[in-house]
Amino acid sequence: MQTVLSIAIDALAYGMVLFVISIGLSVTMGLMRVVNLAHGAFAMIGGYLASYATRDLGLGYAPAILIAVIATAIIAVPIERLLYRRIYGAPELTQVLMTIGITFCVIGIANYAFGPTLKTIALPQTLSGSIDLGFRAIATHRIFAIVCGLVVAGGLWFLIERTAFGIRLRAAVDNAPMAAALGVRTQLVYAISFAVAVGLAAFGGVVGAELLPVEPYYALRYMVTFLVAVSIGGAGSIPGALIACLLLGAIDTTGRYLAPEYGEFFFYLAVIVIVTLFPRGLGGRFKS
Amino acid sequence: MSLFEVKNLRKNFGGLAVTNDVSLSLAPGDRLALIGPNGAGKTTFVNLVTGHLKPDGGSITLAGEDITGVKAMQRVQRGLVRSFQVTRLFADMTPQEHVALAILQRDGKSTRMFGRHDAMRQVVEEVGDILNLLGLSELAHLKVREIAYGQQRLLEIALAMALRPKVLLLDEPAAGVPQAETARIERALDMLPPDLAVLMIEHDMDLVFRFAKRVMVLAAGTVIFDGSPQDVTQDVAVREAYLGSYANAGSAA
Amino acid sequence: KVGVVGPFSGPFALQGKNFKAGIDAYMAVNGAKIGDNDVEIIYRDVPQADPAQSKALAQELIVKEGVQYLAGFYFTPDAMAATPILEQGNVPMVVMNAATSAIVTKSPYVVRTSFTTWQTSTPIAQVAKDAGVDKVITVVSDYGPGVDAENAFKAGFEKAGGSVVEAIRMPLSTNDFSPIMQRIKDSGAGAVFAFLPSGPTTLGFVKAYNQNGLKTAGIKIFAPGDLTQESDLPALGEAAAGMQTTFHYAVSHDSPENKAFVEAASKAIGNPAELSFPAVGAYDGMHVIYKMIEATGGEQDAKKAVDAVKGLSWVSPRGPVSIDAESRHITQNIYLREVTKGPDGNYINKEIKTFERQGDPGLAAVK
Amino acid sequence: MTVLMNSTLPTRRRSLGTLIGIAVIIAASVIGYFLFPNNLALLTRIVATMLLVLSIDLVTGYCGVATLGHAALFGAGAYGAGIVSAHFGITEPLTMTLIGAVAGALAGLVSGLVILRAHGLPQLVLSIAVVHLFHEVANKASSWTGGSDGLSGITTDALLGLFEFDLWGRTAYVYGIVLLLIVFVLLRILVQSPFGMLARGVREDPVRVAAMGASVHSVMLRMYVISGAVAGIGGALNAISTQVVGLDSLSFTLSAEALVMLVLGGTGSLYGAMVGTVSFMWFEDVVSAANPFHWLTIVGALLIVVVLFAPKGLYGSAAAFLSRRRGGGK
Amino acid sequence: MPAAPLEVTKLSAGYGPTRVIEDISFSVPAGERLAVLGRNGMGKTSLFATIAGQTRRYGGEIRLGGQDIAAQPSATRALSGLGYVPQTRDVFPSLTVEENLFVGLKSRPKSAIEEAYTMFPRLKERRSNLGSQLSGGEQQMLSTARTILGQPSVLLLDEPLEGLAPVICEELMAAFSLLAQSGETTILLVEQRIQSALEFADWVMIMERGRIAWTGTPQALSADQETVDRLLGVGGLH
Ligand SMILES: Nc1ncnc2c1ncn2[C@@H]1O[C@H](COP(=O)(O)OP(=O)(O)OP(=O)(O)O)[C@@H](O)[C@H]1O
Ligand SMILES: Nc1ncnc2c1ncn2[C@@H]1O[C@H](COP(=O)(O)OP(=O)(O)OP(=O)(O)O)[C@@H](O)[C@H]1O
Ligand SMILES: [Mg+2]
Ligand SMILES: [Mg+2]
Repeated sequence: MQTVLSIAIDALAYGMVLFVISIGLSVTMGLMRVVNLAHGAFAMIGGYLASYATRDLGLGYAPAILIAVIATAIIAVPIERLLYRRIYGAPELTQVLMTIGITFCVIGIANYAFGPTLKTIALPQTLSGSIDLGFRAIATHRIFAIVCGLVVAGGLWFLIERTAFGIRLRAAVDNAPMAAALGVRTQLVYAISFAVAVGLAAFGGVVGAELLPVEPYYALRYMVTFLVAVSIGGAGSIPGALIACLLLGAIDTTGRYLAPEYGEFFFYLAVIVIVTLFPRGLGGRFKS
Repeated sequence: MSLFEVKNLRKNFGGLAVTNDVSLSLAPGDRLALIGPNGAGKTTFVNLVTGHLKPDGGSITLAGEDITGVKAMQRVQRGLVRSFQVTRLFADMTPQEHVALAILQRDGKSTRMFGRHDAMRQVVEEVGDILNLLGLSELAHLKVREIAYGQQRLLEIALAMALRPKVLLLDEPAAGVPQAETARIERALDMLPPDLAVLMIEHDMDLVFRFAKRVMVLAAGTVIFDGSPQDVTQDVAVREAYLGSYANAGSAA
Repeated sequence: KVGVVGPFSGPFALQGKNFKAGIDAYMAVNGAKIGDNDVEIIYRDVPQADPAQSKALAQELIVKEGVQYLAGFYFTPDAMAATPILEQGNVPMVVMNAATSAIVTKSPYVVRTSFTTWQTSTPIAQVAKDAGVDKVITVVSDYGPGVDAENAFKAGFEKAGGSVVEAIRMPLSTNDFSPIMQRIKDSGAGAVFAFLPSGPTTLGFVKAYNQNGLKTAGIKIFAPGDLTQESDLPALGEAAAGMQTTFHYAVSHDSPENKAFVEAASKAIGNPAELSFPAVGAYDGMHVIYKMIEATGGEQDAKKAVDAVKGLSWVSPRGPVSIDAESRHITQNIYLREVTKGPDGNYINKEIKTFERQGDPGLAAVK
Repeated sequence: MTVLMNSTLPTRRRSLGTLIGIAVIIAASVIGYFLFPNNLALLTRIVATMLLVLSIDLVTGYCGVATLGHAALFGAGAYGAGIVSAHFGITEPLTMTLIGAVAGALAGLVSGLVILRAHGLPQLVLSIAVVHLFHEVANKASSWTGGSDGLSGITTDALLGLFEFDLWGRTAYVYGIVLLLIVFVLLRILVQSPFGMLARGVREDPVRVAAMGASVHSVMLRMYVISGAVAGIGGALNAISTQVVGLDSLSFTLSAEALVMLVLGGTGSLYGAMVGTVSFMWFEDVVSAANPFHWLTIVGALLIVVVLFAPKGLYGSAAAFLSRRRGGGK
Repeated sequence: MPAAPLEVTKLSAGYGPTRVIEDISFSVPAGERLAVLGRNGMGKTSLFATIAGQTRRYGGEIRLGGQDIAAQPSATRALSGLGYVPQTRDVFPSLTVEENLFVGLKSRPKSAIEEAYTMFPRLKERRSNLGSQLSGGEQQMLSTARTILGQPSVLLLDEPLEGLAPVICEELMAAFSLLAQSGETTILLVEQRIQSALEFADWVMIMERGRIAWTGTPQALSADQETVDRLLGVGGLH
């Protein structure tokens, strides 16, 4: 019983971290229809910035997060203008090529700038310890991640489903020329959404750093995980992504507990089953 | 005996009864026009019959056999062919390739892994004839994305014809084709083999009345009229549900 | 002419960098001339374990660049892949890292100056036993070296009279170790033996070990030195403090040879914090190659060269070592180290116990 | 009959195209042989990879199936050929190649059955899952595959009993080129056949294809099996020429790289696939030899530049440009 | 906004290398109605698309209420009062009917959506359907209503009656006439049903291979059977 409970806790925590890191990708992929393999790269940039802020500038955790998110979003603006704007609505594979290229470059630069070794982000006392739940201990930071996940999910859902901006964005994605013909400034809409998505990536990179430590190959290492999480959730659907991440978290964790040596099997078999059951993803938008 | 029989077909979309207990039967050579207000359920009816949608109830029989459970493509192979209301074509392929593909498919040669369609004489000739018939010959080698919408409509019909169906379902074949040029479509329809049964959905009443020997009116998923073109213009319900003042003009024509 | 194959780009670039540092260091110390032969190094890059590419490059090095010695090889499969062409090319191969015992058996022209997982994992079993633990659970990454480590420890520990209550193999891609820790707790073992390749996952593992309260529960962790590779220590920080690992080399090793080496190597690698064990493997590898060149006088004669170094023994930065005449693998001291704060405040592996002149028990196992 | 006239024209031009293609391949390989006589091993690897990329093009370029798991088919071929040689002593190269092709085709069938159950992004994920499963199986079955240490001990007889697979890899290279030529010709015939046209139709609009009475699924599945055979041949060639097979030949990384090569060259054309492979691997080789420590950045930059200035891929864009020139000329 | 005049001078445009609009000049006074006729593929849609800023323009001016908008991006033109209902409807498939209409509102208050519902009660019934789930005709209604909600001063209608039931057609044409007479919009209409077009329009313009082949009043055209046969095909009127 105890074991079951503690597995559940681990699952929840892992799933939430997964969610925080992947959700930004769900926005670019589902709403902007860009297969953005560089998502991990942006998350990594966020991580590095935060690490730099805490370790070298000696700043606190909260300001570090802020800096990471804002700075990464700012870095993304020119990239969007110069590169991404050229691949909106392009064939998926072209987008893959471009974004992989970007990823490679970022990796190379990170390698050059920060060296190949691991970088960590200093946690404040309040988060670094672990809480005793009576039957087991859990890292305080995990709790923090869970909260972040919930907040992000809520906020994003509201932005996309309930605000004028959200509707215009979805319209622009469905049919950019028509949206423009109705007076939607598509380029602006895109730029903002992209910045948001990248900001989320950076945020995820920082919050998730405890689990996925920052190093140059971060950008590629976890790409598959993000992809799987997003598309199982159904690209563009916030609730979908949330459910998917929790589900994957549960599968992964249980698998690793019950039969670690077959963890991979478990995971990918589950993925196949889920996708075949929900070919559009758990909460995928209707695409005509 | 009837070539094609639909009994008590039903379909709901979340509470909305789009097809409500619709029955109809076609004999070889029939020319039936299915008309009705927008959203009455005409296209849905076609989708159900062709197997693009799964009915909630009812049965469909073609040439004696029940095809209610049969896959869409197999229905086509058995001679039940449809055209699309909004053109569905291969944007990067030429009309010539389109028609050739249809013909090869019809003759069961479409999965041949050798030889080339444009080297098979009789295929090329038939393609040529069909495109001529619909006046698409000059466009034979343009990509579909580069030809105007109205011309794409004609291609839709060309494909349907190339498949040599037993029963042909045309969903608004003339939509987007200039009135002046519906003449060409009519000619195409006239050239269809006489023993072929045709069901046509159309909002262009001139075409309907020149084409149809029988008219069926669908409103809110229910058949409200089934009879001759002459009578339909006299039917009060149909008048205000659908025809409006056209009824007079129509009867005049 | 020496051809060096290693991961100079990609996720393992750091290890390749260490190869280069070790080689440069040796040549800086001993010059690039033996008698009247210049030593020239040609590097080839195999980013990830990719035997096909490794073989192709080795071939290219031999036939195109006309190298007389092959060296480097971080990954076992890459080394294995190159062995078949040694005979044909009449070229000796000096393995500077790849740590699976079997490699040396693949060709008589293979000499290894690094270590084997068996070699480094066996002594820790004794340590565990001495620490008063008799029930251990082993947790290893599910690939060649991991399995080696598991077997080595099991063999050693059971010989010492302990018992392995459970053996867990986890996928290399694991990044959340909480469930594993749960398993360890539930297994009721008094300690855990762990093997993970150095890199990002070690951090996650050690953190999970602390945060899930195993440390507080007093469950000790024993591992070969891969887990606390110097280049990871800054990141691991105090999370790893007090952890005991056995390995063939610690940068902090206290000897004049090592001082010289570290100084030269640090200069070569740029950032001293990145220096770790592959460098010393390469350093000694170069020593062997130099000896070979001396013996053959620059002639291309693999057999003569290899014979020349059989039984060769010298004092390496890691301590006294010798090439076992029969297995052509390096015999060396294995050290028990503990992670502690060094004089300059950085964490280091501090040697606290030495196991003299260890051979490779793994060979016996594969035979 | 006008139609007949102007439709035979492209026919001739296309069969001419095939001949040109063959000529170009032969010329290129001869040049390669004399330009890099000591680098044949690399060239052979390029040829093997080319086969993999071609096979991806069959499903991606011609059927519109997005896959990041095609290495599964390649690896199946490699291990197939390798295992029969290492464990069953079947060392006759042609036989090994054949077995590789069969193994690849089977793998193609299996992964096809899985991957074709979804579309778009989820499909991509299915393909990823498939390749990881293959990878895990190979890793677990180490007694057969050598696990992460790689499958060594593969031996091959002389080709046709005449040509030894030597250290210089001449035999392997020539053998590879011959295989490539055969595959190329067969594929040319395939993609121009009615089936090829049907496949293109499937890529453009499956619903329409179904409305013509053709089975979309079976078309794709057949294509997958064929592409499996091609990839398998590539894998076998790799196993034969290098005499080792590593888990990397079943890896996601290889799948992704191969896909990148395809897109780089341009999807939907055999030439694109080949051009992409050569340029990518050649570039990689040069740059990584020149500066192993920073080549990744450079490659990345290259990819970006290509997307910006040759969005249809190197070959695709060149072809488009030429045809536009011709169109303008008319 | 009140109706504005539209002047087009020496406009030419096309797709890539192929020119489909050749040096077209015409002008429509504020609040008047121009019908654009022509056979298939003669460039009607292309002309509208170019005015709306959706195709590549090679040269020429487009003046909306006096100021040249030819260089502006599509969105700016829309915001300065140009409304475009494309032939292909282009409803947003993954947005609900209500959301589709919302996009058309530009900056108007949400309550204005009711106008659309009074125009097409059918849409109100299906308000929460996704665009992709609408019937052909419903999509047509949605597309038209969506644009009209933006209160354009110049309205381009590309075959707005296609696929609509006769009754609806009549109502719709009536509604258009009303819009124009109320002086709120200038209307350009492409229509295949020549009769209804002629009844509706003040002016008629016939296109032939991307050029203007004939302009005049409906009456003049009705009188000139020869032109009709030549440019619109035999049996164009009956
Ligand atoms: N997938 C769906 N989900 C919900 N409602 C749907 C769906 N598809 C169609 N409908 C509704 O069913 C009704 C009938 O649609 P259908 O396309 O059959 O009408 P129709 O008779 O073809 O009209 P039109 O003449 O305009 O084409 C419409 O009101 C439409 O909104
Ligand atoms: N995307 C495109 N690319 C290339 N050429 C095109 C494209 N769209 C249209 N054309 C060409 O431009 C010409 C005009 O097309 P357009 O659609 O404007 O004619 P139209 O008068 O609207 O015809 P319809 O009455 O069928 O709508 C046609 O000959 C067509 O082939
Ligand atoms: Mg309809
Ligand atoms: Mg048009």
